[in-house]
Amino acid sequence: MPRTLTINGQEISARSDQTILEAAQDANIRIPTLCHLDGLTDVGACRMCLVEVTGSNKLLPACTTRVQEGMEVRTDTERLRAYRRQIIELLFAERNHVCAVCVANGHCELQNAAIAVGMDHVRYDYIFPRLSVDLSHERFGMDHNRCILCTRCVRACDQLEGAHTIDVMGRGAKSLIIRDMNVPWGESTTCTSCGKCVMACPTGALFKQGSTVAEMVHDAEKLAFLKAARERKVWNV
Amino acid sequence: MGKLRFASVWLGGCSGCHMSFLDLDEWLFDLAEAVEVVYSPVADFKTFPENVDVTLVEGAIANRDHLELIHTIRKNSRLVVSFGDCAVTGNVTAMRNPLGGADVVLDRAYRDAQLLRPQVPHDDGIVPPLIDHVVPVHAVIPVDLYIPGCPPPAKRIRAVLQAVIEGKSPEMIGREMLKFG
Amino acid sequence: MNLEELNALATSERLAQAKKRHHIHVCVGTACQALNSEQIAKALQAELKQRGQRNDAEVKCVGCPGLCSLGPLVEVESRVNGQATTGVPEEDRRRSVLYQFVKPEDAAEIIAHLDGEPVKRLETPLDQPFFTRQTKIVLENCGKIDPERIEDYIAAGGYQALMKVLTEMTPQEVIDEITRSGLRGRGGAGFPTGLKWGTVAKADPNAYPTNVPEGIQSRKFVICNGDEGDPGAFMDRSVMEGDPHRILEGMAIAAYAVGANHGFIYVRAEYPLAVKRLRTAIRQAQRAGLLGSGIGGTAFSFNVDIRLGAGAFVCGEETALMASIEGGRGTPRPRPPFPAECGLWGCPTLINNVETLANVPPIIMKGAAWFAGIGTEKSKGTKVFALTGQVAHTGLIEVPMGISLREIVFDIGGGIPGGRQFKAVQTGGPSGGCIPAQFLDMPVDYESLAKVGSIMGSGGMIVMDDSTDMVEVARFFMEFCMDESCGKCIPCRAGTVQMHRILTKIQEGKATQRDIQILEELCDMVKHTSLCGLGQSAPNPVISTLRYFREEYEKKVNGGQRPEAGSQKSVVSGQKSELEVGSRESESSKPTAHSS
Amino acid sequence: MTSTPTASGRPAGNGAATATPSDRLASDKRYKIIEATMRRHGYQGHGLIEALHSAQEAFGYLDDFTLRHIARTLHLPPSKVFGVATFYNLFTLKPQGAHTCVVCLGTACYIKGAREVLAAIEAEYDVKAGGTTRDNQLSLLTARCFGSCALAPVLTFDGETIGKVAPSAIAQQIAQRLAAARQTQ
Repeated sequence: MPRTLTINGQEISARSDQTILEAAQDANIRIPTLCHLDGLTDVGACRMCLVEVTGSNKLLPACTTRVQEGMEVRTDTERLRAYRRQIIELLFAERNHVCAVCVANGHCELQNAAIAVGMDHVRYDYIFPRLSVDLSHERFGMDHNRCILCTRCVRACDQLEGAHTIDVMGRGAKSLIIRDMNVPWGESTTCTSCGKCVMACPTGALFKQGSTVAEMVHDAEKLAFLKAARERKVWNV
Repeated sequence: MGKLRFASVWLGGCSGCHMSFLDLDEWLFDLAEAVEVVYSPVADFKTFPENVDVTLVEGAIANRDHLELIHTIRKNSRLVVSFGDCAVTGNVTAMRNPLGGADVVLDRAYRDAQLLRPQVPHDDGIVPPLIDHVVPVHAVIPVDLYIPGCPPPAKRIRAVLQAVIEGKSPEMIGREMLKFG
Repeated sequence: MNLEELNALATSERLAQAKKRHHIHVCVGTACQALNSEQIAKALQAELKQRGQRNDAEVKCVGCPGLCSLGPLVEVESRVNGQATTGVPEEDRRRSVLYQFVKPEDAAEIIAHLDGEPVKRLETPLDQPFFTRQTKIVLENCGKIDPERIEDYIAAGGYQALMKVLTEMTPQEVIDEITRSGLRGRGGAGFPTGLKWGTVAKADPNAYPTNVPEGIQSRKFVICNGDEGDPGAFMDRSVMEGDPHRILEGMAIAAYAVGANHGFIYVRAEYPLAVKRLRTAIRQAQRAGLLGSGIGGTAFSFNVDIRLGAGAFVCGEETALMASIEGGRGTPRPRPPFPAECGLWGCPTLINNVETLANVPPIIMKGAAWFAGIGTEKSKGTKVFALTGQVAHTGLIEVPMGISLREIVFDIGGGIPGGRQFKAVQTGGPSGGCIPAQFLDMPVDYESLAKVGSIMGSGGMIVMDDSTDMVEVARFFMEFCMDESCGKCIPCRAGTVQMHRILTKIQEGKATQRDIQILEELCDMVKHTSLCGLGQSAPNPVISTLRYFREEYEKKVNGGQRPEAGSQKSVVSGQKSELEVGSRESESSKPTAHSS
Repeated sequence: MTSTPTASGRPAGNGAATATPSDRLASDKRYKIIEATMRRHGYQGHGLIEALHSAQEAFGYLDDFTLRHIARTLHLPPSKVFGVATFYNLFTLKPQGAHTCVVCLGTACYIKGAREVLAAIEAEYDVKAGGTTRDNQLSLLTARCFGSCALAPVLTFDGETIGKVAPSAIAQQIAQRLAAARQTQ
């Protein structure tokens, strides 16, 4: 059954099983996201897609909230913009995101998000944690300095490849993406080297070996394609 | 209206931002019409002057000399501009921070990596003492404007300076003006 | 066991107890047990044996009677004139004496004085406000019954409520009764319990995809949240240790009402005694046919499992707790869907806190009207608090809702020791706030506490005197939240780190007014954008101390003196001290050159 | 890894390098305890945390071999088992010292000086919270709240609760217990 709702005053219709994010995408209304990736389940973790909904005293994540009849959604208020900028600044301060020497420079969702929220500097203290770069895999590398813990790689590995090689260890700011029992990537006995995690990564945290600055272009759309091809037999050739 | 008193300084950075500044090419002549350069690494001045209208600061705060100078700059400048990623974020200059402090860095650079005569230069005044953690300029003093980029493209520098000369605040919006790296 | 058998057991147990002239209750709650109270019980028993008085006196290990600061506690309840015959003696012919700071070597003296005057040097009055100002519903059995004997619980009227709902009431009638009572969740937010039960009862178990493990025959679940994680709170621990069957009975009634056949008690592993007693209680209840299949001779089946936490505060959050029961990392997920519709393994799930469930049997037995007659208009019944900190009497108290903070701190708690002044009381743990002296006469209920920027929380109440550094209190709680953040959402994971950093800078005298502004902006953002309750409430201690004790922040920011007590020296990072040196030097020395 | 004595003095989970995994599972009776826990949960994934509790209790810590064994038996990916084992504070992947001291840092203890108590122990034994002394005698840990607030500040030494401790006296209280333990050995 279709639902009618408004997003930023614009009246749109959506299927009842759609999320606010999906409905907005269909109507060409852009809601910023980081942990969302077409083809993977949503976890509502990055909080970039929080929207205001009339009648709710809480901000709701567009990626996991279903549309409702008569819903009034606002995606781009001053308050939301301020929160989003703070979230992006927190990410830049949390680990060592050095765009100038990053493989993903110019092709990075975090960098793009910083531009979108108008970040000209970071108000918080940079934490400068000491983090490692894992180059033990013959084809891929992982740079924890650039990781924003969106878990897109974890979900891609589990949901699309089915290997569940990747998970998160520790908690809080000490969380870390791991393979198997925190072994070097090249020593993982479950990794199929399929590269889906690399495709899923929004930043320069996962990359192809041999990529130098600004050379790593992710291929996230492939994952959405893969899911559509498997489940709905859709090949957009 | 008199000319703006203009300064630029080079702290913990690679001078790439100044190179990009020089990429302004013929617009530099227009700039010269509007400003008087009172201090800059590309000109020969010994001390940072007083009553400066606008100062571009390239580089992060990485040693004691930077620390001293940046306070003087703030005291003597109406407008302080963090010029390029090192000034704005610490950037490459700050990549030594996770190592854990000045001594570790000096060891890495002068002792561990050297085969012949591994030693930290110790003569007075040869190397200003490093501070343990490199920080962006705004961590030490209030900053009025930020020009990201490594280096900031000449067009971006021009847009900012143009606005400053005209007494407006520059519109720091969009990829052209804000992209880091 | 059916109702007749239950009644028969209750009667015979009461008769057996009536044969004893003296009941000696030794507290074996965690605090008293830590002070060797089990040795005291053994010494008393040995002493009885030696004197051949075994037949008219018994030593019973009981749960916490509340006044932990005077422990180990021993209470002697004696029949003064009555005969050791049949029948339950009248109350007014009983005498109770409470002994404080008891040691095993005091056993002989206590036993020797059973029939005569009490041992004066050990006695502490039972008519002091600490006891007389309390109203005990949840804790009525704590300190009275042996938590390891189901017979004791049954003799005190236990499992009667369960029998009543199973034989006389429909599930809807049970829900209506709970709704009418006005009971609200005691875990923190105060959500109306009846409404929650009703939602789970109505929820369709097939609405969401489910994956219930093999061997568990239930499509709805009841979870008792015993993951009492607030530092300074031990209400639920005391109930689980002191009256475990009460929780099982409450869970079974809830399960009957919502249509669940399986329940879990999620307990902190830090509470080994509670776990042990709950395990014993489950075993006993199963053997007695009060858990399992065909309870009380009816068709109703209900099983209970215990699941241990493993040291993660966030697991007190409902969705994180369920993730933990499922065997995973305790990370929360966005709501909706709410656990009532899509909870454990995708099934409709009722999650109630220990104290909430412990209120259920008395409401069923005495009626919703009785319960609703206690407390205030919107907050019914009583609340158990763990009263700790700079207060004379620390321990466990149960008071009617609406009592004033002043009565709690100064009457029941006996005021501030050491001649110091009251400064604030902290409620709600890391999610709560500090309430200053100006609100001492405020009634304690959900709405009033929220109005002054704190929350009821689970019941930790920490009294602070004028030596307490409030910025340090805020920093302490922020450190807690930072360490306990699961790391899933960015505002909580990275925001708590930055807030903690600023608070530390303030404590080190290295912060500016601008830092306070950034701190306040962060508080606002983290509160409104975090995924779960941990992050959403993490800024509360900062917000409330900024609201009532802002001058303490300002003083430190402006280079003023720090209060002498409570403040801690933190590790000074090289970075900051360098900057400070630099900024001082720059004023006096002239820059000579720039470097490259 | 080498064999390290646990609190009980028995050899830790890491057997001789030559032993095969099945040898080790068969020869070390403690795996039977873990096995029983897993069986009780039908060898299903939701028994993971309970299994980790059993393993931690049996061995004093969780080593790689045991984690892999649990992952295999419960049909779980190793990364998930490792993720869970490192999420919860009570699980540890490192062998603990012969004795364990846990200082409560709950609010009531905190405002009654638990920090100073902790600092005193850290200074006396040259060990940081979360670490073990160089001689492997003492592991120093912190806890969020024992719920024994009336005894604040409070700590436990090998499970024994010590309440109302003073920073000035605690080092000696621990030294006495360590000495007593040495004598009984």
